[in-house]
Amino acid sequence: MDFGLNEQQEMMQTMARDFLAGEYTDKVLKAMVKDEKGYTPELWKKLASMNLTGLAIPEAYGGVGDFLDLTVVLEEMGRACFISPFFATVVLGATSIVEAGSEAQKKEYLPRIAEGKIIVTLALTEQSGKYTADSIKMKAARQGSDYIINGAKLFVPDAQSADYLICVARTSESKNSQDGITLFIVDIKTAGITVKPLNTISGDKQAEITFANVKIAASNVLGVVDKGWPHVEKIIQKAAVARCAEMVGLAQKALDISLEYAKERIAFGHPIGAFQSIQHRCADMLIDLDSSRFATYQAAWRINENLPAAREAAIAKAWVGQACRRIMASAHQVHGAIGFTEDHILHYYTKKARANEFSFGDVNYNLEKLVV
Amino acid sequence: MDFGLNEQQEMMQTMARDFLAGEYTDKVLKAMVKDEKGYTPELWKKLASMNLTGLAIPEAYGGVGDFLDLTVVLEEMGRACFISPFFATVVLGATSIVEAGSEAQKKEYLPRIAEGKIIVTLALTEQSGKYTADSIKMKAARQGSDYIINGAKLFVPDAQSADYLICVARTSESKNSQDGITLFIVDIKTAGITVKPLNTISGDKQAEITFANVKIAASNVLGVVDKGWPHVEKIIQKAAVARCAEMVGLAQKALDISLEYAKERIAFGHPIGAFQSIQHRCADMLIDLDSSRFATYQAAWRINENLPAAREAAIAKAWVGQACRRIMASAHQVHGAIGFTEDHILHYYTKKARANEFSFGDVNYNLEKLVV
Amino acid sequence: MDFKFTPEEEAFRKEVSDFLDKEGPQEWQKRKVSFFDMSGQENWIAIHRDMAQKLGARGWLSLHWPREYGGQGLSPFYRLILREELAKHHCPGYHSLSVDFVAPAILLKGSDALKKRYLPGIASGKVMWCEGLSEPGHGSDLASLETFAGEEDDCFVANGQKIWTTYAHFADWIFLLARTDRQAQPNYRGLTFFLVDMRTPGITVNPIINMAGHHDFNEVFFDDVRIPKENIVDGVNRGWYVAMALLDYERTSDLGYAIAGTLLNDIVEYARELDILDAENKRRMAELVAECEVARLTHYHVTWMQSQGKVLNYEAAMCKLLGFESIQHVAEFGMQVFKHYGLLSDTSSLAPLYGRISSCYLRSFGHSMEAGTSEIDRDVIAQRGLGLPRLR
Amino acid sequence: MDFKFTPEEEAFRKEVSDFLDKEGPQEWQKRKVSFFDMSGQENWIAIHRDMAQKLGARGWLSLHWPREYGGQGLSPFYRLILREELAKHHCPGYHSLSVDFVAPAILLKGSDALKKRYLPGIASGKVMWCEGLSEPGHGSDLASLETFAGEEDDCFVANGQKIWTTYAHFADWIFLLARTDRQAQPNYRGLTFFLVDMRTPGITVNPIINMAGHHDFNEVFFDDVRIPKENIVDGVNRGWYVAMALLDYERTSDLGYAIAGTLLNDIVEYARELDILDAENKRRMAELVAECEVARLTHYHVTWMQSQGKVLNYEAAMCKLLGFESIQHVAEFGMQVFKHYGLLSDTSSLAPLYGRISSCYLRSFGHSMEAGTSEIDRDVIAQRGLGLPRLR
Repeated sequence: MDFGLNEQQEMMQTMARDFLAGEYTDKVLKAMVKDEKGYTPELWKKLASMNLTGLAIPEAYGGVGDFLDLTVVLEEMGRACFISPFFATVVLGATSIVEAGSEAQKKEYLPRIAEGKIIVTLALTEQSGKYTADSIKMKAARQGSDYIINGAKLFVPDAQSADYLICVARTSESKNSQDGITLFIVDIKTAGITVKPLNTISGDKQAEITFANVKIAASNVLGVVDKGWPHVEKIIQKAAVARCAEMVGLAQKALDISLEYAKERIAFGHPIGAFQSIQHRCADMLIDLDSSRFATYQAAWRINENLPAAREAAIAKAWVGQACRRIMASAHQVHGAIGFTEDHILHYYTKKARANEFSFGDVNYNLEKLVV
Repeated sequence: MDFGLNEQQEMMQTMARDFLAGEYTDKVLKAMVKDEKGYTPELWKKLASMNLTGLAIPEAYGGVGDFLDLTVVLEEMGRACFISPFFATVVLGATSIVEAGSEAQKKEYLPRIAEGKIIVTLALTEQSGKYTADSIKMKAARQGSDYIINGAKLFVPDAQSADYLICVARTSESKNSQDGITLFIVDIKTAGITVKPLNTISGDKQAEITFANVKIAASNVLGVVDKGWPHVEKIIQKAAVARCAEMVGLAQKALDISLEYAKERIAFGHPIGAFQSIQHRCADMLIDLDSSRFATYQAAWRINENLPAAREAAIAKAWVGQACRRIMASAHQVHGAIGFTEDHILHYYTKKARANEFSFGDVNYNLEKLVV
Repeated sequence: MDFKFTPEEEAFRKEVSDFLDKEGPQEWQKRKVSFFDMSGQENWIAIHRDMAQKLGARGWLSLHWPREYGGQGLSPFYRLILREELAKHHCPGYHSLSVDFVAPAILLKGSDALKKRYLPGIASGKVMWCEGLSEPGHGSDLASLETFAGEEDDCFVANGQKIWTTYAHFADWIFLLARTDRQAQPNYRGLTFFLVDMRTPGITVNPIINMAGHHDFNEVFFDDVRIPKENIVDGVNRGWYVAMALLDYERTSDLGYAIAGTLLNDIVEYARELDILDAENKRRMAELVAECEVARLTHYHVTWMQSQGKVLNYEAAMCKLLGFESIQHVAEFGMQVFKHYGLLSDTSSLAPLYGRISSCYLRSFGHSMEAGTSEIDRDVIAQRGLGLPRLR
Repeated sequence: MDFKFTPEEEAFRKEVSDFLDKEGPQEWQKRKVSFFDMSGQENWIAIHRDMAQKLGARGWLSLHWPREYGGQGLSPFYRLILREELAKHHCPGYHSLSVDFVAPAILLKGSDALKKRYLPGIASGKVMWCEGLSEPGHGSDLASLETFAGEEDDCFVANGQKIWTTYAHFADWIFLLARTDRQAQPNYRGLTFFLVDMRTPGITVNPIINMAGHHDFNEVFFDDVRIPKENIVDGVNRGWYVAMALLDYERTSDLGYAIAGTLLNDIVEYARELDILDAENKRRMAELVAECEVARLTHYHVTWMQSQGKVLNYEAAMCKLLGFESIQHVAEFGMQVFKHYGLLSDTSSLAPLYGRISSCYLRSFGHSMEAGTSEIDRDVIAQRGLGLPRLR
């Protein structure tokens, strides 16, 4: 049993933290929330230069580190409330290709992701907004050596800036909704694809994507036709735990600034942090934070070790979702009116945490997995 | 809109309060919890002499007052954690006869209840412990001018001391489980009836009753054969609200003694009631208490006015159940270790409140009624 | 005991409901605008002012004032019925800062001259007020505020800054609490309430945007603002007593349960249309139905106390807590029901209920701070209501 | 990062499990007795003592002590594994008052003579201790305690009263905290720890029955009880520092999550057999699975810190809160699942799981008071862990 970070993890943590502290100031955060694409090519280049865009990609394809390194970096990104296509590209895009891609596909895409040359995302959810196989309605019909894709995807992260989509579509109908699902890698500039940005409260970039007779070569199938769902489940699991890591970082920052405020804000002649109601709130925040971190690390560790992680990932996502919700509510209560203003940074954290809570399975979805 | 008590209600309240304060000391309570029957004939006589056993029975049958008078008296009984067959007799027994009985039956039984001469209870729940029509499995088969009853009733309140049972049995099978249910009034000394006391943590007297070929004259049917369920529903509704009234009293006392303790117990040089965590706990107890009382009074008032009260009764039972659970937990937290001992009276209240929470529909049962 | 309205009250409810069906902003009814969220609507100030004057014209902003000051001498349940119907009809126009704060202050503590001069404007809905209380660094601990008004000839001259001043950007007048004696001990004995025209030279208003992206709050700066002495309410250094007398009015002004109940109905209705309520949602819905109901009863209880002339103790704080928490819980429920859709901002065409889900949710974070934090409310209940001792 | 046990640890777990399958009290396994509820069983003290000696004989009560005092120098995870298996096997014998409180005290602060004299008895499971800390009126505020031990020749003579003394009715020795200097300022500087034979003349024990009807607690009276000076731990007036050093041992001694998890499994297994779990029960069950898991991880984290020789700060308090609250929540869940049946006392033949539902539920009320109230735990986390200032 070891709850500590190793040297590499500590190095990645420090590097990410320092980089974000320097480059991703509150001012940049506020700008990125309003920005159409939510990132700048300059920043992306810097991320790549530090190899962050290659995280958890096998070395053979130009990557560095493993899923635990990625986890600690995502935690730091949470602490900075980092809005960018990093999650879409490195967690969703690269994971999909690593999971399902052929050797040729890995060679084609992964090095370019690691080098920061392309942005990739996952087009999974549709109208229901759910992460179940039966909610995949998008049709991909075989036509010669191509597939013709029709349908719409909703809540696709960072499609605004993506070069490629990993698209989850139905290639055949079957009683078992988990059969007949296929993954495609799709150039977003392919004719027939329309990307319509959605406005979210969190400043997360999301889009609605419609496919009208989009022709995709069969060579763009990732993995085996009709057998894509197990890959999707694996991607959802990793993405869920990655979201947890971000949430731990978001919550850590919320606690940090709450403590800072509680120590400096005076009421009735005392710092408000001296009042027991504030103290017990903060104590509960720390309990929720530590326990969230442990649950996240455990799930991430199991994923990293290629051990079965369904139970641990579900526990993490369910617990962190609820704990983070409590932490954010308490952070607002400690801050009082000032934390309620647009000027203060707290609400960016609250909103991002809320978006993460729903992303890749909400609390109920994960609790249901625990009913055995 | 009027939240006040009228003169009669105030009088009943004062009378019940004074009587219980004088007669039902902590010592008596402790004895009654351990007592086999949970009451003394002397006390019962005194109750009758104050007309309390006639509460909410129509004047024509020797009763006094209405359901609201009964409500305020039950609240006082809760405050005293009054263990007795009062609820069984006056709320369950008398209500059943008033609801479903013929003129002759009313004349036969109600005056005797009012005069304190008989103890009556309701034999409703069976093995499932539920308050639904489909859980009534006990069979009553017509045989000439009699019915032959077979089966078992569980958790029957105060059967240990009862003279008569209102027995809910199935007289015919039907697709709709609400059809085919009939109420009988049964002398508990009838051959074939066995009463086996159950030990409860709350000191509530309950029993398991088995009926082995018990022969009951058809003249003992209350109401119309096969059509008893609507009466039972009405009885459950009144009993649920009556349980709420008791819970309000239990909670009031729990708050009262918590405040007393918080003001007098010193820690770190201050009464513990000066600490904000204790203060906020007590504030929440008061919120739960007041809101519980309002919800109970509203439901009781609607019942008293013969207005539809299903929604209001369900809200009261669901809310008071949860609120009372919070209040009791807080009362224990305020009291610390002393409230955890058998010697202290607090646990009697906690246990009785818990028994009431489950009695005549628990929180889930009532919340489900509110899903429309 | 009686849990029904009188026939007259029911008739009044019907009158209000019919009137609002006809005269309320139709677009707002369609969009199911919520009271605390109305500032997100286009032209909302004009619509609010217009509706206020319609209500005023019918005498509905002064229902329970004494007749001698233009009121109708009705029980406070009439005000409650009006506000329940306004909530149900998604209707603005009840400027509670004027009607439930400044008006009672003037009625209770103002001179006859002040009553005659200022009450008609409020009753008509034409003159809108804001209240200048909190300052930077002085929120829960209001008595320590620093804005100073010094006596000069026939005036007091105010200098300082207020914050969280709701609706100051369009209010006509401000009800200003300022320090007039810096030596007074305890400090709350040196405060005075002034009625100040917002057009007075020296007043500057800066917007504060809230986390829902809406503009309710402001900073208000006072730079040598001259206030005639006749605009003092209840005498110099009597401000704290006025504030304390009014706090319970403020706590019971907004009907949290009614706003929550309306939002809950809207959420459930739309979710049923989409058939997306799962078992957990349904159970939570039932809990919220119960919660809104007890919040409603608690408000009725306070209103009954007011109608009987009983002095409130802790009841207003309790009433506010339950009401405002019920909004927070319902708003959270909306997020749980609509999930990804609920995260779309009110500018998105896919956002459910025209964006009410996200904007009510975001707005609801403010509910445990406004009109006193929830902590202060619980302190009040414990100390004033239950007689628990202060630590200090 | 590593979330698995070593092969050696796994082997130890298997050894323990096999041993307990064979040697644990069979009747208790059938009745699914819970650690905090064992005093409700017939002859439980004899069974507990017997099992303690079996554990002691295998060296399992001194797993992580230094080798020089008879320990095995193993990581604290061995102790944790042992207790997890004890919980899973419904097995008594781990007298934590001796093993996790008195033994560490003597190991950390005792003289060599005390170590040699008292540790073997604890390691063997033959000598059982109780701890004399709380007094009437001095619980959370322990430093104000009044039992006084005055110096007389070669002895200290103790007079006073302890309360809530768990298992004093059969303990062989008591670890007594008494005042030795009434003038000391602050008051905690006048306290001393004594090792006292319970057979010493002048000690009287009175039972306190808890609300579950069981006998765990006692009052202990000291009437001119003579204690030899060599039985002082860490010097006169050093008692508070010993207590503070040990409090975290006590907070992490009992594995709340393991007791909760076992109870949860028992409840779910039996409820499934009866097919009575409804949708709401199932959801709550899932929440409790998650809660027990994070409580487990938090305990593992503290154990890891201890294994690394890291100094605990707030972590033990957090660990205790999560663990004990998880028992309370699971016990409450048991009541919700079994309802009327859960209300039957453990003497009723119809009571589910031989009465474990009601008795664990009633016992669970104590969990937010023992080893410090939850309020104190949260104070500690806030002040020591987060550096928030004290009000006083």
